[in-house]
Amino acid sequence: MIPAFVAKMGPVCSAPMDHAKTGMTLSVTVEAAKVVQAMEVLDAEGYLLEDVMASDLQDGFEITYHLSLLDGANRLVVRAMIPHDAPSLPTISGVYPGADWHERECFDFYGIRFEGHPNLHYLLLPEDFEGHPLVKADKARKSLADLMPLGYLVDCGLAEPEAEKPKPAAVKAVKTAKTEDA
Amino acid sequence: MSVSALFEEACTGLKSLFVGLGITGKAFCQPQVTVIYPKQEVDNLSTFRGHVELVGKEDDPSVPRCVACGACVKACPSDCLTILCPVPAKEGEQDAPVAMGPAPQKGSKTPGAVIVDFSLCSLCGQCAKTCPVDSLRFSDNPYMVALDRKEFRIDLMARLKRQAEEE
Amino acid sequence: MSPDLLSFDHPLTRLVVGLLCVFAFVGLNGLVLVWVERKVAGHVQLRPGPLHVGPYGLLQPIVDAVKLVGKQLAMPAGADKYLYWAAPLLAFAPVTVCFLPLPFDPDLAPMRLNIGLVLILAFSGLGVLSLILAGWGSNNKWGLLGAARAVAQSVAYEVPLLLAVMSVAITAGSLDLYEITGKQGGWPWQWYGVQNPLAFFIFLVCAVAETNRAPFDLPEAESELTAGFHTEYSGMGFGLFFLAEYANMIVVSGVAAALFLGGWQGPFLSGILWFLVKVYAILLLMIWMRWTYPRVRFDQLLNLSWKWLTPLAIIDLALVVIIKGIGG
Amino acid sequence: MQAFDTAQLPRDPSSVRFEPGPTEDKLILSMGPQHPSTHGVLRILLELDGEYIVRAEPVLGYIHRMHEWMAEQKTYFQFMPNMGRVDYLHAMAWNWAYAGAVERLAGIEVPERGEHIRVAVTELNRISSHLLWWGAYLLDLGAFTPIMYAFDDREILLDILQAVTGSRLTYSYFTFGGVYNDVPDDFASRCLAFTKHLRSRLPMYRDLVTDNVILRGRCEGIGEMDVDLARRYGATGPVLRGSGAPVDTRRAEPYSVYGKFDFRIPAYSQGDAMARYMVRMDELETSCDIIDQAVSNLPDGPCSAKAPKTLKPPKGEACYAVEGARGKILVHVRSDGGPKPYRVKLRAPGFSNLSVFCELARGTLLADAVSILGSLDLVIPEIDR
Repeated sequence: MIPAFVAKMGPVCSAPMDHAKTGMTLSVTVEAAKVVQAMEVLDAEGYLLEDVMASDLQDGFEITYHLSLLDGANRLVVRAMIPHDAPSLPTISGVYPGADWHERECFDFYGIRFEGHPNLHYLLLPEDFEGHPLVKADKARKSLADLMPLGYLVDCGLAEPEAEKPKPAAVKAVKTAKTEDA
Repeated sequence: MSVSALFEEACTGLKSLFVGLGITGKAFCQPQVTVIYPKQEVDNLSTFRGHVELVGKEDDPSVPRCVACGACVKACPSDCLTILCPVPAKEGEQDAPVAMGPAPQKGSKTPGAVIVDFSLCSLCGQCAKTCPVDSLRFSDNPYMVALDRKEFRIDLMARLKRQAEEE
Repeated sequence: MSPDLLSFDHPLTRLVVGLLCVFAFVGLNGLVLVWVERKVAGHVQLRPGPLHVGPYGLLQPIVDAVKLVGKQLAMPAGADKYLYWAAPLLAFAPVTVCFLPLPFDPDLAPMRLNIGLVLILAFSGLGVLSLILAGWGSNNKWGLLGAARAVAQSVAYEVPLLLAVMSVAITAGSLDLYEITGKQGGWPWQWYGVQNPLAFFIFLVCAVAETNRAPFDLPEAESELTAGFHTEYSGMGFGLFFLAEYANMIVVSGVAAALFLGGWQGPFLSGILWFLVKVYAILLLMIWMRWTYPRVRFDQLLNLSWKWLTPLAIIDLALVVIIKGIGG
Repeated sequence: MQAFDTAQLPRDPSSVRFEPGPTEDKLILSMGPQHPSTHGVLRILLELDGEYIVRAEPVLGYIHRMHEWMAEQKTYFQFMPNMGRVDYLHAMAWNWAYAGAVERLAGIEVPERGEHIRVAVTELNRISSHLLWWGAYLLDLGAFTPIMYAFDDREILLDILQAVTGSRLTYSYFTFGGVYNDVPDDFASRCLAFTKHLRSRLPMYRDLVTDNVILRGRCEGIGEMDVDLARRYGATGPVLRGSGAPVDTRRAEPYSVYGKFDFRIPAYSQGDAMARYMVRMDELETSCDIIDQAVSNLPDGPCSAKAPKTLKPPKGEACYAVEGARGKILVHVRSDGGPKPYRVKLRAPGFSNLSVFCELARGTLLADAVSILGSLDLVIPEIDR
């Protein structure tokens, strides 16, 4: 089900997804510091980088990399979560040069800093623009548990299979446990 | 590359140039396809979709089917529709002049005014799609010319009355 | 004023009258050509072309000219004032001189010069100077690139052009256009263009390149250099470049008609009518080509000249010399 | 030449960043945002050595409209008309990508007839996009006439689309669950007549342009890119297929009813501008084939499934990839269960395709850069979004 190379990516968790329902086949969550390693594995496997997407959640900014092989329905997403107060993670533009602009776009919209990026300036916004338009107000932010279906949360160890609605406290506990592991 | 191959390539190249001249030359002699506007008109105007307009009732085409529910106003992505209804009078203010307020208003089932601001409209048709009584449709009026953007605020009730009179 | 000057035979009088006539001729033909170009372009593209001003849009060029004259003359900041304004004048002035030795008719050659051909080639070479000045003087990077292209193109294409012309001059044994025309007959097989088609072909290609017409309009290639050397010109500044381009076209077509198509001579009748018919046939060909082909790239343009046209022209010249040597 | 104090000019932040390189005698040229061959407001900063390009850097954002922000402010239905404005040349594909993503989220099934109509109008729209590209590319290369012939054919097609959708360019024809309205009765016959007409015109296109020696000189060997480069830059669509990989979303992850149809995916291995050109010309025929199959047995039934008037998809996320005229369009929608999307990400193929340009343009002539830029088939509103 989950291909062997995923283990090499250093995943925090990986969840298979239903292509017919979500358009994705596999979701791999990695630690922010290890995205370059994960991308090197995927580059060697021949994946094409489709785009880099960020979303603003309660838990932090979630960076989602969409990748797919050239042929077949095999979209793989790599996720990494970074905190709001220190929004930075290493750039993958060394592995995928096409990520350069996508990362600049994330910087435009969310103010996420990609360490080591060769040219991290506003790409789409004017140079003198202040703020980052897609950053949500605290109230509007939703946690991962509010956004993802239960199946995914269970796969990722963010919720108990029985629990109808995971308690926010439980999510927190899992999260801290995660960082301790690192 | 041998000299003969070079010349062969040059010859095919030259030939392609002459073929090209032939095609444009042929086009030169063909009739033109331009429709010279004020003198001629294109023939597919009937399928044109312009701004939305009201649909009249079957028994009285000058009265819109609209029930002033305000669903279209809510559905519109660009806030270009305005529906005004008489505001129900408050207790003790029965004699005051009737104020108009945005639909829906309690107790009023007919609109006082339906205005579309065509300068904002993107012709997506969400309003017509959500209308519970099918009171909105696209008009087929391609000639929208005005010197002032205010003229694109179209009073649809007046338009419906005019259309009913013309028929 | 000496009485000599008033007589029509005095060279100076002939020059002045000739120049006046040439100005009128260039102006009129320029207008007609603008109309023809637009109509041809229109019909090739399945549209009617100018239509509304005058019958068949005939007055359109005049309206355009009025518009151009009425426009403000703008000069970019940092441009060299003198060079900037000298350029359009310099583009137009030498072309008019080129008309002087052209034999329109046995009785109508503004100036008969025994080295008329040399005069035309010399003055048409001046035209490129104006492009350089325009490009350099307007302090614009696009203009500069256009100017640089214009120089290289002009140098490259003058060589095969001269060689092609020389082969005709050697055949005729003269540099006088009047005489060269006279040596040809009225029927096509008596024309040098038919007797020596290679030289005619080379001349035509070089003529298109020398007048900066598509597909060789590199100095003004608008999809690359916006408008090349005349990017910054407005109003009549642009208008003069425009007129000069058409005047240049008429000159090269006139020379081609005189050298290769027997000039004023034609079957059944001869005279200025035949000359104009031939000139316009060549002009139409140039217009037709413009609306058919994409633009070549700059290095390909130079390759064509140095690798194809120049060697071919040398071979052609050698053949002409040999045949001439054998024959007479 | 008079000395001119450039310090007086207003500072341009983009070119301030674009510092002159280490070597001297280089010219920094700002191509655009108003330039005949950038097709809209794209600006490219070039460092030139003579006419050779040392470096190129596109400057984007001149028509950035923040569609992704707008998506978060509007309901699912209300965002639909925006999609036609993202890429105005292939509006149907963008309509489809968004509608598809939301349908996946909400679990809405599209009836068979709706799918067939979607396929037909999207392919018609693809042809119109390719025809416009063809004309505009030749305009870039200095040929003025082909665009008129292309528009002559495109006009017939736009009439068909107008009869169906009511508009000629920025369609918002798709709804969640199908299409906005059913097609007129003569739709199938008009489509078949059009494909027949277009096939009869293609030889003329080939003779006038494709075989032309000047065009071949301008395109062959220009901007060569291999599959690996395309993959690492995320280039898709005709650009990737021009590098030799016969990859098409319609075949790779078949959406809708594309799996039912029989069509060829053109691919050329040279990887140059000519290969990309040939791919698009062949795709005209591919699209004709698909249209023929889609309309010749148009199923009966409703054209649209009943979707709730206020759509509230369950929480979750869904991607939907569609093969647009320029490449793979990917729309990723996240829902929190409310009436408005929590996050919508639009993946524009032109964005990735243009980012290869810096790599391809290096060391070429200015005229080649124009040729490469045209061969990437850019639509700037899509790149800027």
